Amino acid sequence: MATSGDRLGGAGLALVKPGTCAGRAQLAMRHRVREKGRGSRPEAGSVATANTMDIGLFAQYVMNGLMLGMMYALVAVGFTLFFGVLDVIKFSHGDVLTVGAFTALATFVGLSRLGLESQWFDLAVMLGAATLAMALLGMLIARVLVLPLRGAPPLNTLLITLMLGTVLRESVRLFYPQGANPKPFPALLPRGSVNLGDFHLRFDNVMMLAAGVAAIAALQYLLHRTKLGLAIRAVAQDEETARTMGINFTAIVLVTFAIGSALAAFAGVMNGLYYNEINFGIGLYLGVIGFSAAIIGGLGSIYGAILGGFLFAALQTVGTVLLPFASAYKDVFAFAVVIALMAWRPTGLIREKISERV
Amino acid sequence: MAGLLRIESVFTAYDRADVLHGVSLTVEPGSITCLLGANGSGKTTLVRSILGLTPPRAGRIIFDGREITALPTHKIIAAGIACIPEGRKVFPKLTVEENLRVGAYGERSKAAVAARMDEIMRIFPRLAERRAQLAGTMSGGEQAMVSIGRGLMCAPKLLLIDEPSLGLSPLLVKENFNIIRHINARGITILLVEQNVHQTLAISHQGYVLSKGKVVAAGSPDELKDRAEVREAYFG
Amino acid sequence: MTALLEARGLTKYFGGVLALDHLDLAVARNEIVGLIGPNGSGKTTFFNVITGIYRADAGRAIFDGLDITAASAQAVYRAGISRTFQRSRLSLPLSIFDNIMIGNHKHLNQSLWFNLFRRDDFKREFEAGYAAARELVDVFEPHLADRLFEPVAGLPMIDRRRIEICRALISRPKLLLLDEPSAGMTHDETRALMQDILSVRARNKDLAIIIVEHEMGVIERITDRCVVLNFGRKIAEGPYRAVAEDAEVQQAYLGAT
Amino acid sequence: MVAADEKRADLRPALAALGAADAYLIALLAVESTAAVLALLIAGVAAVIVAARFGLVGRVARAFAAHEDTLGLFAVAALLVVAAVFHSDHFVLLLLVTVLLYSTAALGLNVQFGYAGVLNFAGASFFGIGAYAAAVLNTFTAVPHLVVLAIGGLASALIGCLLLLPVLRTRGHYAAVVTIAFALLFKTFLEVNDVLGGPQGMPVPGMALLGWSFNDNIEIGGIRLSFYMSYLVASLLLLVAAFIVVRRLERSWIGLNFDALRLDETAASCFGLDIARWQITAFLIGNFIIGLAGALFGMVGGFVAPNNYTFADSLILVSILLLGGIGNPWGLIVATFIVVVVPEKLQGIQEYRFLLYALMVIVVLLFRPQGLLPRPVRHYFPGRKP
Repeated sequence: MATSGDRLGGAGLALVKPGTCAGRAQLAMRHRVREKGRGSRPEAGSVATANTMDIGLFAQYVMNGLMLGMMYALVAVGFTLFFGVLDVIKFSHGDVLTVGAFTALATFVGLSRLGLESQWFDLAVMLGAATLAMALLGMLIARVLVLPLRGAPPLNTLLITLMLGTVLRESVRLFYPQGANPKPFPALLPRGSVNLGDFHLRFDNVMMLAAGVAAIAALQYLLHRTKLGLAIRAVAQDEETARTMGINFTAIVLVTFAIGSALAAFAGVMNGLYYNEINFGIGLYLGVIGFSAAIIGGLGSIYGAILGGFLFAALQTVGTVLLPFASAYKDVFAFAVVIALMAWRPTGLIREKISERV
Repeated sequence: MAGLLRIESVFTAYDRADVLHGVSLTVEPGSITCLLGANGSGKTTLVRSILGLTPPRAGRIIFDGREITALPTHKIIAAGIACIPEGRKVFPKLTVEENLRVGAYGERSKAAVAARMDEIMRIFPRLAERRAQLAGTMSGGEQAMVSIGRGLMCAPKLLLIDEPSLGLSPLLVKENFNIIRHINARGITILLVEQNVHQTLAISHQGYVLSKGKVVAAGSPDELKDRAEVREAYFG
Repeated sequence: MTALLEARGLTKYFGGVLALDHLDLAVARNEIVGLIGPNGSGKTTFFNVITGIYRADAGRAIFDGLDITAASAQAVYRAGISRTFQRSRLSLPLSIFDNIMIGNHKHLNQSLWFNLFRRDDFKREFEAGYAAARELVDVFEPHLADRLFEPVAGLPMIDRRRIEICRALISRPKLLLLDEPSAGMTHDETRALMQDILSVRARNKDLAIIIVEHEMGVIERITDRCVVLNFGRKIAEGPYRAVAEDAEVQQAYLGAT
Repeated sequence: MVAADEKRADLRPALAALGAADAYLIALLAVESTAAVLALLIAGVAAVIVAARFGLVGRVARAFAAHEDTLGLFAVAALLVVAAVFHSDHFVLLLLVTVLLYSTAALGLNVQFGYAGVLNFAGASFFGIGAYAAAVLNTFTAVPHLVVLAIGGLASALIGCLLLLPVLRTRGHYAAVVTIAFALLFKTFLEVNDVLGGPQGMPVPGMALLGWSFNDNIEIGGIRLSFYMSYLVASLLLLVAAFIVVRRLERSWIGLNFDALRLDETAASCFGLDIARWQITAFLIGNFIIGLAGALFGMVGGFVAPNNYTFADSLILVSILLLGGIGNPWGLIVATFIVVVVPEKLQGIQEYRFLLYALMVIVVLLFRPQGLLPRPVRHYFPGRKP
């Protein structure tokens, strides 16, 4: 998770030679804080140091991979929803996740101060506050930054939302109390586990996986069984015809952004519960992976996004297993496979039929 | 003249070039009014102007006594206009039933939607057989049925039909025109935009001929049938 | 070898839709052929198959003795076919001159060394290109001849369409494919445009043209022969007057009586 | 063509603008307090807006278009004046060197993205490849340092070849992912690879030319110059060379090919353009220039570390392009000044500078989506009479 602490900015100005010249320049420029990847995080590989591979260990890998994959998939689904209705990439998506996680944390702190310490109640309120707040934020972003730029080159939208991501990230770092430091996230789920040989099936992990599946199932239900979902799918397939059916295009776009952003908040809370820690950089990393996952799956396809998310997690896990002596290379491996996949299937694994009118 | 739809000297530009140069026409309630013209005469642009997809640069469009010129598309539809677009434009990855439901998007009553759905299925038994099929996998003729059915789902006062015969075989065209007449007989006013002159005039009450963005002839079908402008609009 | 372009049995499917149905079409050298038919009858698809944008599903196309059935768009252009597009496809931020020179690609030295370091030679080639472009613009749009370095985006649609024809002509093709060149023009503007096309051809005797056009007055005046398509099939062929009287053509356009 | 002659004659607005910019830059670099910096920044923005109101900006732009060579010389002189004023100030000179080399790298990116439309979100990675090449070669070999620079460029272009196939096959957002993945892969690779120093990076021995070490301070007639002055001159030469090459490229048939394929691939291929060939050309030339700048930057900094070549740094390069006005080399130099100098001068409110910087980019993109200096239409030989 090396990227987690990177900040936009700080350009190459830190490239000062230490020691060669101890001027005021050096002092000023080396002020840049270097956030390093946090070793305390349980990663897919950290459970295994043994050379032998037994069933229990294998199950552990699978479980960790599934957890990662679920988070990636939830983020990727957002990207693909936005792209579906508006053909744009909203790159601040990952940082919306961060803000969502911090909103949940702030809610928890607030509840504790009020003396409300029932864990299920806390969790429900936290989740509700985070998803609701992020849904509103998502709508605001769509209204103010994304919709007005419809006529501009796609790259402008990409860059403007990237910059917005920086604004969100920096705001968390600067304005959340001690936001620059990693924050402990409360462990609100039951901590017990069932031990099956080397494999510890943790209840909280199972519950989170189940919640993720439920969220995706709820999204599927919304998209395929409700009138709103019908409108979203119609807009995604043919915006203009959808409008001539009386669908308020702008409203549908806003609702879609709300849904996607709420899912990101959900993933953010899940991330906090899984690692018991959040920092202002988590969203950047998850956002980039979620975007890659949505792309390798094939933009615009929900199934593609889910497939892409789990595929990416699988690649990281396989990278850990295949490179036992250098599991640090797992991200190198995963991204190299992403690049290779793009060469093989330039429009993603689940192909949208694209035909150009000449 | 009252008219259900009145278009008053509309100018519409597309990419800095005027496509419509002051078009005026009236659609009487209960009628089938047709708009004839060769390719490129501006028919589709007029439909887009009415629907608010390409708002006019000048002129007024009045529907049911209310100006709709600058309204967003969904409000124009809500006012009681439905559209069967050129090329049918079914949603390819929605099922037949879902396509029809999108057509009734503005209708709040579930019972009304269900009733209309049943009615459409009666008109097009073929759609009833294929309720759950993805519309994109159907034949051109079946897609035409989906598109017409979808247009009827919101129980419009005015139905705009843009080139229903486009790309269809003569047999299907004939069938489609029968259906259009049938729809009209049930009290829905129709503005039929077509290039197929003879069959269109055969079912219309009133007609306009468009050429190079202007109305060059107007009148009853019998008057139009033998007018030189009609032939000229097509064969120069 | 009489025909310049000979297409035999060209067939193209889009999904289940038959866009071109065993189309036979021949164009002689220096001939102007009108390609007409209702919307969606396969005219533009024919252009796209010939110019290598789409690959034909069956059939063959021979151009000037060369089999271009499976040729790339680049190869088709090099063989001597150039075209305009139904929806104008100029590069709007670029100047008039730039747009026209894109059409002259095969006559320009593309070596990196030449372009970067032999600037004197480059200047000579540039001046020759400028003179040629100016000459063409002088025919089609004399009022723009001194304004070749203005961006195309600032021009009205009518001017853009004419620039597009200049772009297609600058490489001195043997066959020019015009896809609705007069769309969006008034009758007078259309007439003037056709006059210009004829005057270019009067100077360049080797130029054959296939023109897709809805305005039949144009077709009648400038074509030697017409081919009428419906549902991707050829339903009539001959001089305009004859095909316009043809019952099947009448029915395709006006519908059954 | 009276108007044209008038335009040709009038160099003065551009010279005045250069002079004003020079004075402004010196003032900005000289002031220390955050309040003064903020006041100067606001005054600068106001001055530009007022000048634009009165059509002065347009006249300057026209003068630059017609007299680029002359004004280019003046611009070089203006920069040397700034350098002379701060001749012993390491901080300012390093800042200027950074601007020059970032501008050079942005020029490379401009060829790829501004002209040919080939997305590259890994600019900083290719910059880093140049720097790491310099680090390895200067540490372990005796290759002459000028050759090292060239090898830095070549290494960057060569490693870029690994991405050619996916870059050529993908479009739009799909293409973005290829280079984003590469940027992340590259940084992670550096971090976990101990041979190249791991997360701590490795030192880069300074540049030496004909026995003269760039890392020594210079004494001329009793005046002591910062050692960064040598690097400044070298960076300036590199930027000027890159500028000339990129300009010539733009004003040639190849530049035309790039534009044609960026704007409409289908139309371009209908006029004989080999899309892949020109995309490869642009990608390789761009990476070469970026790598070249990176190699020199590595030597200037004396140190390379993975954290300096992150995805975030690549985004800075891209935002320089968009801020300056895609495709306009002058614009990107101006934008580099803003992007590099402003955050450094805002050390006083250092915590907030990235936030402010991001907000600034958003504001510019919302209200001036074409960038500060939009690219003018191409003139192959500026000033040539029609």
